[in-house]
Amino acid sequence: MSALFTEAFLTALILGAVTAGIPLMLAGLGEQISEKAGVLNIGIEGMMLIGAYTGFLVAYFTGSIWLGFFSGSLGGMAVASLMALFCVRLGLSQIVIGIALTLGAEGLTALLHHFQFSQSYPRLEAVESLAIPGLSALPVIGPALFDRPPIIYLAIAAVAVTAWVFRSTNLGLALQAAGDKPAALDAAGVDVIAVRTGAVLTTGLLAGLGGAFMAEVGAGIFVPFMTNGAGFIGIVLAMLARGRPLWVLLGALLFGACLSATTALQVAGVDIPTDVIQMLPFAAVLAILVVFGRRASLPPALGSHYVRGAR
Amino acid sequence: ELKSIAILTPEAGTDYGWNQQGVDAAKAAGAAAGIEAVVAEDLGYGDVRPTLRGLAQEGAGLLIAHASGYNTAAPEIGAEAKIPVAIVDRPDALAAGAVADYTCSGHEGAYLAGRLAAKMSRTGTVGIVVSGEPPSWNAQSVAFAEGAKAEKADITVRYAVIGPAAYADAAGGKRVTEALMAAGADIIFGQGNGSSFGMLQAIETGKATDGGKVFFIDVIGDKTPIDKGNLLSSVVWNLTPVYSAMIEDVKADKFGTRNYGIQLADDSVSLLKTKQIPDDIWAQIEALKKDIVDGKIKLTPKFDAESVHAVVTQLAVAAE
Amino acid sequence: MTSELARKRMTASAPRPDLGPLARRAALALGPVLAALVLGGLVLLVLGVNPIAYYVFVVERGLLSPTGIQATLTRMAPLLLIAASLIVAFRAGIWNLGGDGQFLLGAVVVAAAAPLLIQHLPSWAVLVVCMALGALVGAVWSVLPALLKAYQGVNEIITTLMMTFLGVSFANVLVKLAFRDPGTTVPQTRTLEVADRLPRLFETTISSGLVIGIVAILAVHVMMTRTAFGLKLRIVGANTRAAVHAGLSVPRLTVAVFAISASLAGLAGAVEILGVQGNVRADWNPAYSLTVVPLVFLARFNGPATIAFVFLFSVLSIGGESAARRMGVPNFFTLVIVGILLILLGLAEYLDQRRRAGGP
Amino acid sequence: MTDPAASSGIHPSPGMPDPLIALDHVTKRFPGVVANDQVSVAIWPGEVHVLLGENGAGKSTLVGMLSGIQQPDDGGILIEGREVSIDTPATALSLGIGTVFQHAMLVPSLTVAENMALGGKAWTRPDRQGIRRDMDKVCTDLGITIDPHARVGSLSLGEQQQVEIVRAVLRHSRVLILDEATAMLTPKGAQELGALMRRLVARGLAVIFITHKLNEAVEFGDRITVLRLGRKVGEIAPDRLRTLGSEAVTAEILRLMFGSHVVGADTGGRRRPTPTGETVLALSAIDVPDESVPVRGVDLTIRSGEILGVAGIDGNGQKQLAEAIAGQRRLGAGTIRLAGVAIETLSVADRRRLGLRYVTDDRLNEGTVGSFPIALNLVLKQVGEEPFWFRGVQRSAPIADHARRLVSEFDVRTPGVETAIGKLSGGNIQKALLARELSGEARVVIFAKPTYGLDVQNIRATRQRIRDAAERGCAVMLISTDLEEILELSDRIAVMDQGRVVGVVDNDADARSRVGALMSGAHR
Ligand SMILES: Nc1ncnc2c1ncn2[C@@H]1O[C@H](COP(=O)(O)OP(=O)(O)OP(=O)(O)O)[C@@H](O)[C@H]1O
Ligand SMILES: Nc1ncnc2c1ncn2[C@@H]1O[C@H](COP(=O)(O)OP(=O)(O)OP(=O)(O)O)[C@@H](O)[C@H]1O
Ligand SMILES: [Mg+2]
Ligand SMILES: [Mg+2]
Repeated sequence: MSALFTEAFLTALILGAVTAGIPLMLAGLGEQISEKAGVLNIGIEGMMLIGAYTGFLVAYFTGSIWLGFFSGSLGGMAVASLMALFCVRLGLSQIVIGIALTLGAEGLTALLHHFQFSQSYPRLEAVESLAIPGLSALPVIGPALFDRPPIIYLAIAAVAVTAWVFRSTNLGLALQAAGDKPAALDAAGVDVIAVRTGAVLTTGLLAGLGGAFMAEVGAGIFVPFMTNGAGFIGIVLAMLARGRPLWVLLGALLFGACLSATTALQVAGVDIPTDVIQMLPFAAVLAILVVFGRRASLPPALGSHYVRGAR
Repeated sequence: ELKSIAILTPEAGTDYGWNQQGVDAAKAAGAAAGIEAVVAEDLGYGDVRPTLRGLAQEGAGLLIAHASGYNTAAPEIGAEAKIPVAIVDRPDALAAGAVADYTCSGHEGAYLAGRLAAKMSRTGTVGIVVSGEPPSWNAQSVAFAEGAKAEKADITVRYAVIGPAAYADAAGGKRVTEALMAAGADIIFGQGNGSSFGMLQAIETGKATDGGKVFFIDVIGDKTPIDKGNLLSSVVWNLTPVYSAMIEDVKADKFGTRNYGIQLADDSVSLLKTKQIPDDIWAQIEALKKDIVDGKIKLTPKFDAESVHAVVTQLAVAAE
Repeated sequence: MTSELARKRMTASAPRPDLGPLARRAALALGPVLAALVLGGLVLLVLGVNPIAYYVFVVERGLLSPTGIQATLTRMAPLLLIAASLIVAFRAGIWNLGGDGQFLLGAVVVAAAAPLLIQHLPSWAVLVVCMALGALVGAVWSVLPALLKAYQGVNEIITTLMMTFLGVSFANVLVKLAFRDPGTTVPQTRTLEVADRLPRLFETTISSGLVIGIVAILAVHVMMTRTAFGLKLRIVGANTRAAVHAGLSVPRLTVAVFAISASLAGLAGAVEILGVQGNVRADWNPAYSLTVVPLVFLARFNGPATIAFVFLFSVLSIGGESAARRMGVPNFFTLVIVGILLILLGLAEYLDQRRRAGGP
Repeated sequence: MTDPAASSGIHPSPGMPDPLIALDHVTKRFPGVVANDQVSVAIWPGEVHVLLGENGAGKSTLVGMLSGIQQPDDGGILIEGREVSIDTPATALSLGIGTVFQHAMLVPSLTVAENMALGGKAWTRPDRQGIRRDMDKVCTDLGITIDPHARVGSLSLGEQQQVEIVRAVLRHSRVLILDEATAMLTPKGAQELGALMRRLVARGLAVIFITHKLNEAVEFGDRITVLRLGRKVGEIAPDRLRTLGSEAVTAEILRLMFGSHVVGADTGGRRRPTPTGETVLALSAIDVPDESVPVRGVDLTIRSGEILGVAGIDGNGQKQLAEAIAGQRRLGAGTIRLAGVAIETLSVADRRRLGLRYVTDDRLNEGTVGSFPIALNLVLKQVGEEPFWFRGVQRSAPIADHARRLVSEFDVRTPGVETAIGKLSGGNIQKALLARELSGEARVVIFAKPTYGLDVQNIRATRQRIRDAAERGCAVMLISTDLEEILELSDRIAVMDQGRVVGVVDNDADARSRVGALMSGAHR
């Protein structure tokens, strides 16, 4: 065995992949819920950033990581509520508002950070992990996967819950109807606006949590623009997954794995230009699309505003 | 007559790094010369021509374009507005009365940092984490690795770049640093604006493979005010002498006849002494510094990424 | 009786008396701008900054001062070309979000080629060849999404976003490994001399890229609204099944849309290099596309209206930069203002639509 | 306006109980149109209340206000004498008003059972078993067979309508609104639906039934209200309906619907001598691949001047065949010759250029671009051609002139030629579609359900246009689920069943029974 690929190093790589993948997964999962209900949520990057900022802020001042996650989710939801108001209720363009929210959130968090933290750059303490008895004793994957901050287990549970809601509840049917044929949902006596509002708020919650995770667990610090396009990758993941939550999880982990592979190659001193290595995850996705490229099955009503009785 | 100078920086002057050193130095040099120093920060890496023209119009007598990304635009606008400009990373652009370069390479300091790291590493592995591969960082990465190997020939030097345009990727900084720590590094030489705070967090909350503390060696600025006990040292760049010299040259109508640089010799590059460094080791470092200043140790900066990849430890070597 | 009844029916709810169209448009544009300034002013007050002084600086620098307005107009050139690129695509119902990748690669290749060509060709020929080259490269970077969309139905939002992520890295690879200027340690391409770049307009610093941008956007506007080809694209965009039914070759039109849209984005990259930058550095990515997207939406894909929005945005970004510096506010504040402004412009349009629909 | 019935109030006589639902002088305006103008209608339990009126008369709008889709601008709605506000479809459902809308209101990507479950408690599991049981019961009651686990998107429009009826019944509605529910049904299906309505009202429900087929109105209705240009112009009460004979009622209705001038006499019945022109369209051994209904081995020829009817129950491959001839689908095998020229490899546009016309039955999703003005929709298949375009540049004047001419010629009711076509009523969109396809030089015209959703007068006009086309020498293929229509117009009749042509018969005296037998699968 080489001196490099020790158990500790492999563990760190897997751990890194998971830690990088979780925010992408939360964003993708959130986006998927919105899209299922017919709302193209381009503002997800902004929701993540606000979530990262509020999550960090609260975790830092209260010392409670959980309060941080809670307020990060609330922060994401606050941005999402603007999206719900402007796009779902009033029917303003989802693209305009989405991008506006992202730009505004970028500016606002950078501004606040500048006045609050740019002298001190506070950093959080290490996040406590929760060992799952038995599993955590496994070599390599034990410490990498089963001795992690409990929020990770919760995030993964969110995938299962979403899958369950989609597949086996009336709410799942309603979400799908809202994206496929909102008029039919309305005629069945379900308030389309309410369903979509709920979906968008849930997206905000998940994206905000993803941002908070990134700041609290991923980095232990907030810096401006730290989401760095994660929201957009979330959008891609959601669309690739075609409505299946589990695929979002797999896609996010694959993405994280690509990042870890990049690091591993570099640490191993493989002499490929760094920029070439960094094209890896994107090239992989494109290759998948070229090989398996089938008709994308986006909800027919995606992006369009629903007005009852309009022609 | 020279009434004011202006400095343009890509990011905020509060980063305990490149931007802050530039801004602080411009203010200090201006104050020393009794002239105003205008600061335009956070300009990003896009088109700074409007800002350059604006500052020229406002009467700046010297434009300091404090980013290698500005070194095409600044001479152009300087020529247009007939104002001297100072740029980085283009020594060949020297033009009398118009352009002078202050390519900063902290490679001498980084070499010392490498020696220091090798002396203090318990695990025999040190790591370099960068958020990108600009020339000045490459030069320091190479020098750090050379220094470490000069100190201990069999030391392992691990290297990783965080990601695409990752200057703000704090989470990536933490992730990659943790990977290097897991690969055995107990001293991390980190270069990377916003992301360096992620590296620092990883070091503060993690452990080396031997269970002990991991140390961080920073570059350019001095993070002592925000240290939690893991800051081992920093390759500090002091630009005040550089800017002061420029101001003098402008006043004396000699600007553009020479370039400027930073070096150990005049303390514009220095290695930060923290209380983590034992006195005896520090004394050895001081001696090495003298050797460099005296020319007994010869160092040439290498600015390209390939040189970095060539000096860091390859897997094949490690597997032996 | 019938006709009387019919007449009554058709006219009973005649729209309310309208303001003059000019007055309405002015109110529509100015109202949100003022409101955004007030909201932004509140933020400034919270930050302890005098909003009036801030805005005076913005207007003075972005609009009134000669060098300021020149900078504003120069900044518009690439934005207008990108806007033209987006208008073609969006009107045809194709969400080309890959503008940044197409722009960047067009820019990189042009930056590599121009300094070499200038040694063999007269300056005007270099400019022409390079603009064509930039357009071509942009188009090439859209081939994959175009074919996947046209013949496999793969959603273009995913593919174009991916191509942009990929393109940003690839542009770096090109700059650092293939096109690198050996004369400097900085990873950047060779530089096209100022004298060889696109001529400036009259005695100013305004790049003639502005003219190219305006011509492009007006041409696109006329093409989309007045020509048969434009109508075909709009039919595809509005209802693909109807397009098939009407005998249009949807795949071929889809490819054509990608080609036009992406080559305009590539051309934007070329114009930015030939007109302003002169070279490309590694890690350079102005990401113009993302900010232009909402602007063309607000303009409802209308060319002249887009010009107005792009102008407004340029004034804000040029003026904001300067005001931020002088008032000691971080430059990020401009982002906040732009965000608020976009929302309010959207809101104003909504209110106007409701008013015109005669709603409550 | 002088008809005494028109002013009949909500309380016909002081002693009687309140009606189940009453619309009291409701007015509904849309931009440029008053869709309902002071309309008062009372709906009584135990009655089938038929709403009649030409296309755009405001029938759908009126019931939309009962379903919670539209809000009245003026006037009120009373349920059992109490004023209510039906602000959402949910309110309507909770008040016991169930609606089968004119345009299907089912989610295509969900199964039948899932569509039925829509609206259940959010966090609970859709009770698929329970729904299935209830559905079975209602279906047996109604004599309908539906697979609860079929995806709605894979059902024909007719089947979808049945699903909606079952759903409305399942919900224990007190009032059932059927907006043109028979439009997609075969005559037999319509009869069954009629019987079903009778059974429902016998249970004490009220049914509001909108149709364009006067025979159905007379046969199934207890009370008839006629709308015209948004106003109620007459009501025929049950006793009067019974006492007048069906002839007299029809005459009365026509007078109310279209004013005093007499509607053009029906030219129907068997027509001209059998055409002997040469073969214009020849299909041989056509296969059309399709996931649900592949078409196999179709051989058909149509002569110049001939009308070939294609009969069959909805969803038996008629649409696939039509699309394949028009060039919108790839052929699996076979040849198509137009006047001797093989066209199976040509594009849609090239086939059109050779004189092939296809009037689609999907006017909303395929035939038109809803957001475009009528004028452009009328030249949708001629984009780039002169005189509307000159060297690729659009010329507004000829386009507008052309549109105005067709609008008046085909009697399209619209505020103007610049109105977005999607805003018109279904019947008027169809007229625009016909106008587009029948103008210019045609040699072969394929009509798919050409009179679907049209009112009596328009049906007549349309059928006359189909005849005229044949008269001018076109070869006409008429695909219809309305057997009466086929029998009225065709020279020969082909019957499709499960993707095959199972027989071609001459339209002679016993055509009806032979076609009927073929359609119901007697050949199998
Ligand atoms: N949502 C709407 N927006 C604008 N106009 C509308 C809307 N709904 C209906 N209209 C208009 O109101 C009038 C009445 O339409 P409605 O659909 O009620 O007619 P209808 O009697 O059901 O006709 P058809 O028999 O063709 O279905 C038409 O002129 C139509 O164009
Ligand atoms: N209200 C409506 N007015 C006009 N057309 C409609 C309406 N509702 C649906 N349609 C269209 O009428 C067409 C006929 O539907 P139907 O389900 O019967 O198709 P089909 O002829 O059986 O073919 P397939 O089997 O491919 O679905 C559909 O394409 C549908 O979109
Ligand atoms: Mg109707
Ligand atoms: Mg069917």
